[in-house]
Amino acid sequence: MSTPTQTTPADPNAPKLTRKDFASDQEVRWCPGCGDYSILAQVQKVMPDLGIPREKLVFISGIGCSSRFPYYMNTYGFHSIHGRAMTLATGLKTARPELSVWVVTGDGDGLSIGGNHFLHTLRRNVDLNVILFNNRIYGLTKGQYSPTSVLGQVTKSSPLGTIEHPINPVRVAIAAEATWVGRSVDVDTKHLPEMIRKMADHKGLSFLEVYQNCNIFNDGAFEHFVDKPVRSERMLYLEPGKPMRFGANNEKGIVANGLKLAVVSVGENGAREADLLVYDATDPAMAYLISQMDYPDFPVPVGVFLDFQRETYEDMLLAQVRQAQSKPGSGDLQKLLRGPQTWLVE
Amino acid sequence: MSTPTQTTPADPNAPKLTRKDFASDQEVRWCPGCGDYSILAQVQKVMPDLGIPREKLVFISGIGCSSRFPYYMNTYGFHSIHGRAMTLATGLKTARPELSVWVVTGDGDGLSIGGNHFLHTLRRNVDLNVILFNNRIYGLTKGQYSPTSVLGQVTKSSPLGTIEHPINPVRVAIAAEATWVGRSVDVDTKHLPEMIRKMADHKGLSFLEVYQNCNIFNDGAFEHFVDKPVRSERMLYLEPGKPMRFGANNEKGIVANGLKLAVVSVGENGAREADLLVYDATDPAMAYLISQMDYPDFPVPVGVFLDFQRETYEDMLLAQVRQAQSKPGSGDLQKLLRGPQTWLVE
Amino acid sequence: MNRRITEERDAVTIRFAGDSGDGMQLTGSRFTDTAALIGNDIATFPDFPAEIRAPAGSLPGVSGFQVQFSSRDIHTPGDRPDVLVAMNPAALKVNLRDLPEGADLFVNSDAFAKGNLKLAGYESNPVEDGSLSKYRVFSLPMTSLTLRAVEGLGLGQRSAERCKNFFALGVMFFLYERSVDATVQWIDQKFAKTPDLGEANKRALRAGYNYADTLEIFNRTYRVRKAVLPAGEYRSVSGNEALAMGFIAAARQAGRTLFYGSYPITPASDILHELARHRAFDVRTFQAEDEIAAIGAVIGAAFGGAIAVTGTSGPGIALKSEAMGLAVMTELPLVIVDVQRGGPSTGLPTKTEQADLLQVVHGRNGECPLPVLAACSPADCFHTAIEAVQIAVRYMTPVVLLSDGYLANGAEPWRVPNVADLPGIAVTFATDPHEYQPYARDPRTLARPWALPGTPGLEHRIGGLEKEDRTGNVSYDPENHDRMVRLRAEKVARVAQDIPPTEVVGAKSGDLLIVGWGGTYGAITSSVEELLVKGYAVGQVHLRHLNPFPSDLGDILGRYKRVLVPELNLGQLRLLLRARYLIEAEGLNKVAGQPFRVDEIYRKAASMLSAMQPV
Amino acid sequence: MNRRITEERDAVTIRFAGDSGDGMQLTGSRFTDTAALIGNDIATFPDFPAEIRAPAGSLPGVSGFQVQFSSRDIHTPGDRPDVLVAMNPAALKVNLRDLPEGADLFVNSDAFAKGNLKLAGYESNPVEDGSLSKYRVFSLPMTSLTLRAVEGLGLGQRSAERCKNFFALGVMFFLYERSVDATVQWIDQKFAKTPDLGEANKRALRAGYNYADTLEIFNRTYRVRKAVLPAGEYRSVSGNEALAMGFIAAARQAGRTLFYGSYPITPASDILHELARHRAFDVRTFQAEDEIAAIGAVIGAAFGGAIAVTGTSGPGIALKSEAMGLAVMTELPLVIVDVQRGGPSTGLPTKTEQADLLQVVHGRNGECPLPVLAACSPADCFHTAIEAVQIAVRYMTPVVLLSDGYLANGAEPWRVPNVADLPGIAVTFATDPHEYQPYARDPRTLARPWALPGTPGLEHRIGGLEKEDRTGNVSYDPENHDRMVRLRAEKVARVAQDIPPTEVVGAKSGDLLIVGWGGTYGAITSSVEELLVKGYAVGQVHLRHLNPFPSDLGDILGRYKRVLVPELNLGQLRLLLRARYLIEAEGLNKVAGQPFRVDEIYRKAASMLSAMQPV
Ligand SMILES: Cc1ncc(C[n+]2csc(CCOP(=O)(O)OP(=O)(O)O)c2C)c(N)n1
Ligand SMILES: Cc1ncc(C[n+]2csc(CCOP(=O)(O)OP(=O)(O)O)c2C)c(N)n1
Ligand code: SF4
Ligand code: SF4
Ligand SMILES: [Mg+2]
Ligand SMILES: [Mg+2]
Repeated sequence: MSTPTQTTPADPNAPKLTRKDFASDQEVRWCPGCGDYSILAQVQKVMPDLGIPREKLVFISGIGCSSRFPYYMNTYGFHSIHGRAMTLATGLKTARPELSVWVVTGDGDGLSIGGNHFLHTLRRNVDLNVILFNNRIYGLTKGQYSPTSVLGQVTKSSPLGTIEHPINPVRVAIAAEATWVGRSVDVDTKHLPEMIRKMADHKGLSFLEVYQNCNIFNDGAFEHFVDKPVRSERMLYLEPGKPMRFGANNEKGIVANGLKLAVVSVGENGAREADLLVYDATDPAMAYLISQMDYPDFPVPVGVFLDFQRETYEDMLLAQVRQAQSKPGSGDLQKLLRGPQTWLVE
Repeated sequence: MSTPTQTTPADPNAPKLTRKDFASDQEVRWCPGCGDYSILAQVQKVMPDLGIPREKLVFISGIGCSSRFPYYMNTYGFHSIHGRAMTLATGLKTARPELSVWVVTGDGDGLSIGGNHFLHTLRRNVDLNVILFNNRIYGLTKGQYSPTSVLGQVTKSSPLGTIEHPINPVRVAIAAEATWVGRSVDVDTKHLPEMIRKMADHKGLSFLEVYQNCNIFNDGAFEHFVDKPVRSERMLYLEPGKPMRFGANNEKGIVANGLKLAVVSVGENGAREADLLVYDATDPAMAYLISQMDYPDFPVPVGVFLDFQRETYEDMLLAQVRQAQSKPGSGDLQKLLRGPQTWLVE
Repeated sequence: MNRRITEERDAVTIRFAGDSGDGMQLTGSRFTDTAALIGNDIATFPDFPAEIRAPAGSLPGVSGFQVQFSSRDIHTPGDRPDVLVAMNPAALKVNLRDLPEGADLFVNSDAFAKGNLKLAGYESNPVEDGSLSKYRVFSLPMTSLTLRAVEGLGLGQRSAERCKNFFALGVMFFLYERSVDATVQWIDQKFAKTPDLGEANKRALRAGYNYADTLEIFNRTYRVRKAVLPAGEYRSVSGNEALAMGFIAAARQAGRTLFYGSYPITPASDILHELARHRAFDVRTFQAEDEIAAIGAVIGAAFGGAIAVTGTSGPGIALKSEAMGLAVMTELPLVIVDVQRGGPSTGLPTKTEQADLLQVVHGRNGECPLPVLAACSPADCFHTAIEAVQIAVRYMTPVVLLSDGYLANGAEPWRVPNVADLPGIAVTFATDPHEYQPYARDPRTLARPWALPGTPGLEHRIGGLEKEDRTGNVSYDPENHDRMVRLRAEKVARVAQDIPPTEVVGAKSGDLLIVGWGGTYGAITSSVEELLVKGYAVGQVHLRHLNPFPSDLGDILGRYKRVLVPELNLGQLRLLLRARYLIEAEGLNKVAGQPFRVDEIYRKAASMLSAMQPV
Repeated sequence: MNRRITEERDAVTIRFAGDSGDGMQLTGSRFTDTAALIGNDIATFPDFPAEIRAPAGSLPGVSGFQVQFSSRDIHTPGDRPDVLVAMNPAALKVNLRDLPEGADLFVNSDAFAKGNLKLAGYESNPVEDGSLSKYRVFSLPMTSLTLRAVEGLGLGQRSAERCKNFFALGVMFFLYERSVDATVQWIDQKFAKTPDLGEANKRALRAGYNYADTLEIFNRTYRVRKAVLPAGEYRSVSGNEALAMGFIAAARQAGRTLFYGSYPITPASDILHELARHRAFDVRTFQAEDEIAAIGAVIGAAFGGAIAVTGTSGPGIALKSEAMGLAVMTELPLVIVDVQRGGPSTGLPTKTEQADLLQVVHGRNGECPLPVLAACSPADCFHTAIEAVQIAVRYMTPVVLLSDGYLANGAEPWRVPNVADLPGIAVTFATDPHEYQPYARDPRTLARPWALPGTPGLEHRIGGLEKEDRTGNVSYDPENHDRMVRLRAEKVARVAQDIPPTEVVGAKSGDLLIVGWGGTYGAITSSVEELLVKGYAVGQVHLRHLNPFPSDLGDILGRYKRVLVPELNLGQLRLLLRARYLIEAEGLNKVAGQPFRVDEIYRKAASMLSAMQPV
């Protein structure tokens, strides 16, 4: 929909950009084998298709390995301070709604020190695209546990295992009233770009959690369901409006009995295609329910958890501005300075 | 259950305290008619029944009208800084698990500036009792909107109406993996004390949202469903394991078709008692679904949203301490100072 | 009533005091506006409790409003009231200590009943037990007279009693020969939606006026003629109003959008409230979830090319300090307003103080310099706001603007500036991809170019890690770090280039120089005026620029035998002056949450001076 | 090989440099421990990039470890290496500038292939193009020799190559006449779970040793005899280890639980890691969601009677500053550790600096004083931690302890203290309801009583609003506020009572006094030793107490013609000294993220001195 705050499309006659055009001249400084490389590659691959001129793109991050991301994108970028990327993005988008503003953050940056800004930026529905690299560890500070580390995980700061119950980023995003919530995996080079495209198309804040492998401090955190051979059996790709199916030959599915979920094999003991739960991405309660699915009892759900419309923060703000400016005689500075009452001294 | 971190019970022979014993010598400085008075009265009423010696009770708050609460309780108290009450409470409870630690906060203190600590303290399940006074306004600073103010609300800082979608404290608490979540109303002098008793009994963090009227800056925010005449028709008291009923004569109820809820009148067009949704306070997905009920489509749910067990932060920490101390030769300071390797200089 | 004498006064100070619920702030403002309208010079000092409404009749619940109005140029709301209006015993108890002998004391006798007396800690009724013999006491049954006046309007008891402040106002209007008309008009507007309340207030107002007129006990009225002020159109303005207008004007002069990000906090919140009302000027206010989010958003908006401002008070500055460091490192233009209040910690939220100076100068990790300005009067806040924006965009730096609770809420007459005369604010943005380097520098200001997202070919990345000179790429090179640290310091030091010569009031050299900053301007100026009249060789310098200092300050300090630095802190400017100029600056320090009284400064200075050269 | 000469050296400095992935930190530590074990004095300086592993072969990826070992008492890791081991071209490029003429240079020739040379920005191979003629170059094919040595163990190429750092270590061991035994043992422990990797490393180590032995090019080996240190049992300790142990010891001495709340941040994180390993000492570590939560929890724990400590670095201090104000207002005992790093903002996270001094002294809203201590060497961190806790509980105040990245990661030999000799820490708690007042004060220290929740009859409330003297009730009374502000200041000033007389090294009066603080101790001390040898009248004072200053400091400063203050900032202690004592203190300031070299201080001082009295 074309709204005043719609990001301006590129001049159609301009030569289409390639993924190379989005690589900056800075050498990438992640550890060899880090999942961040793959995410960077996917983002650079998708950018040319968005049809947004490069100068209109801004990547804003906090602090962390993941937050080095903007340095490697040949767009405008801001590597801010730990946990605060969302706040800079909100200010920039509110001041310059025509820009396409992206936030890159980590499980520590976005959910530990940045948790409060995460909560409030999502509920305001500022039209930002937020990608959270979840490696369930603090990488840059060399391996302490994060709010998404699994209970009992042994790390530098938890030599006897963590005693903290983790939070689920998707669940928190749902409760924060987000209008678009998704999840993908660093190495899924087919699904990840698809998600990035979808979030870019969404008007309003879109939040994408990406499971990312930190091969130095938390290697293999996701391999038990992400690895190619088991992936189709242990991951389920959510598709709005479609029945929930998975499995090597898509033969399995999810059924719901009230609020109780179960895995069935279509065709086996009476389970019919029609019985499968059809995913409704406009219902937060459904999203919340599905977010509870986890391996080994269930396949790990990825894809689009939520996707619906709500007016954005900056649109409502600009509407107030236009409304006020439409009043005759509005915006008269001299009148403002004179105030409600003046008197003359001869 | 008696665990090492159970708060010590009072000496049975000690004379039972009365509500007066819990009133401090400081004169209460809230506006006449403020809902805070009623909450204070209920807390002071319940305290004697808890059987916890007064010196073992600590009330910790942030900043706000609501956060003046500790000054009026004749127990130990800490009126900290804005948004940080949860953090002080965590430190105190972890250092002194035998104390009964209460947090009193507001919608601004606890959910705006304090949102991040709220999220993490709940997920850690520190055994605290948290009461949030939700008046949907910043009282102490004279009437700006808060994260729970309704969209469009006109306040000092939103003369044209707010443009921020509010958050639902109960929903955020659920997503924060809280083990006990409840809601009540300042003027409900029957239900509120019941809730306070229940949260005190819960081992693990208990979070209670209390709708509170600020008669100066947001008067009547809840009257449309709280007022005596309409209350029974517009509020629903959740009771774990019981069918969801409400209405003047308890004649109405809630049924669920999949994830779709509906109000029915038992007996009318075929709706049977047995069809009513039985509330399960151990299922976060159910709690999340019910948290979406709101007036006018539905009655406003109050009562116990969640109530289940998970080991507390301080218990797990102390378990590690005991475990480490049980090792023979552990805790030898000289050994620690000598470290892995030493050499002698004659 | 021709029997009644009219007495000429050149300045009078009245303090209205009562319960938080008695509407004293409103009463005081109405009296102030009327005085202003007839051309008096005025200065006001509202003083209210941190609680919204402490319990009726209690000492903590007392709210006061002091106004000085005069026929000459004044700078303060007056040291001690000539007239105290006390609506209840608590108000009397709290304010009596400031009342000089022989002052006029008006009390609402209806309120001096047992309950209230006890609440205020009075054993017996002071109005009757003779303990007030030092004053001219006028005990009026304001409540009952008000109730009688509004009879028949069918108001409830409570709302009816609420009108008694207008009764008191009416009495004062009569005694000081002011007409009630302006207030009547004001009531008509204000209560348009509730006409019967308006009517009640008008009746109470007139009742008070007529009561004073007909009453025998008043054998005289007082006349305070209009002041001789520079010709022009005037309004009354508070510091927070002036700041808000200053930023709107600055954005207009710069031709940019104004972005104001803030989290409410006393006494800065009113800036947010005021700005939120002006969407018509494309003012984009953002009420953040906390102070950190507020400045974060402001940094983002500055990156985007807005005139970006955040406002708070001391505790909020503490929270913003990490992000202020980011703004220094990324060299983006923004203004951080600190409306100082009593500290440390939560301190005394509604009281005034000057104890954040060292925090804003030194309170960040690493070598992290930024310019610091301080406004010296409510009206001056307007010009300081504009200058802060000018410096920020010219030098590409965050700038701190210091105000305080006294300036924020106090009001004074302000000659309305002509928009055509406002200074222009030149903002230039980089556009040429060929010569663009994110950290290249302007030879004069050392400012780096401002390159806005959306500009083709200028795509670049900035952040909080140390930057390589010119390119702005991340650099851990030791020499580069040392160079950049000194470049950032030098850039801020160069702001002194644009500071006009320091104005010295009084003796240009001699025995004593009084150096002040911020909201103490009025009290210092008044005391210096008196000292000069007495013939002392005293000079006055009031600093608007606290970092960097004006380049001529060192010379000026050297021209006096002694230097006195009065501050509402334990000597923060004094510390900076001593460190910089190695001079034996002495302090007059008060940290009581209250402004200086003129006589406090006068006495201290006089004692230093007479020690040197008895006049 | 009797042909080979043995040369005596009294001190040697070796720098190991390579990729972040080359294990240089480990190689350096192994060499250090071995040197320590045979009784050398040692000092180390690890210097690594902010990235975990920058791309192999790149300049930003270079990681270095410098160690000085000697037969005499030394204080620094050495200005310039006598020996540089460069595992690849990037390491050579980055470190060559520090290498003095004639130094020994060992390069891994296998790594000097096209790709790596290009990554390091070399046109041609420096090892072959003669550009290294100023040095004694030993070009060894370390990789291939290592591969050959570990052949047959069935290791993958990558893991096999990984062993080359042990090869380099072996070579150094031979040349400096150290046995490989200690390292062999260490490998056996370390690789117990992966014996074949252990075996490979041992083979590489021995291969390097034997290669050096049999190789003709080395015509001499070097002997550095054991140092004459005070007798006792020694270990090597880093600053962060020493801090962790100091706090555990302090809690033990106080008989209380140690609560450590922190949010990870370089270079402070290791304190958390170390403490988390010691649950056996009832150490309760809390990894908070952010720095504010960390100090909040610590304040809560202090209220509960724990020995409460929080640790962070500069940006974290900025975030904690509001809560530090709460601790000052509530007068609770806690310690705030600031392990300083390069700033401003994110700055240079892994580099050292001293630029947080003014932040910790002044960086809070309102008048908000607290004691500030600084450790001066890795081992000194232990004693400073204990003293910080002593002051905190004795004066009931938050205390800041300053360390820095150089102290935190650097190591030195430490004579292990006897637990029986540790100072006792007396903590007393209020228990008597009759005489208890929350803000009553100890006549000597002005400390208020510490009353723990759980104590019957002492129920009381504290908070961030101004307190009434003695009762601690909320008070907005002006006089009370002024009194409390001065009481809090006086209490902190009185800490000086317990500061021992300042130790002056060298001339007790004369031409020049060098005043330092913190991690510059070693470099200043070494330079002063040289200056004294040269016969200059120079004195040295190294301040551990930065607020308040020792009471005898003013006198001492007065006894010298000039005062020099070397700091790794733009003159922060200098500013405080000038403001307090009005002396013309001069600065030697370097803000490069690197420690001082001895010769930098020596030259500056010598130039000042010879200007005065040519020796
Ligand atoms: C104010 C502040 N506190 C702490 C740090 C240290 N720090 C830098 S990154 C980081 C955590 C990063 O974790 P995450 O966001 O998950 O990023 P990752 O490195 O795992 O990609 C921390 C604690 C900091 N830079 N600033
Ligand atoms: C750091 C800081 N920021 C802002 C404030 C100002 N402040 C005090 S209370 C408050 C909001 C209180 O709202 P709420 O928590 O809902 O309490 P209520 O008064 O409504 O009970 C604010 C913004 C402060 N005291 N400290
Ligand atoms: S530490 Fe982990 S997250 Fe960071 S760059 Fe290396 S592999 Fe990636
Ligand atoms: S302002 Fe509102 S919340 Fe605060 S005390 Fe008054 S009525 Fe209660
Ligand atoms: Mg991470
Ligand atoms: Mg509220």
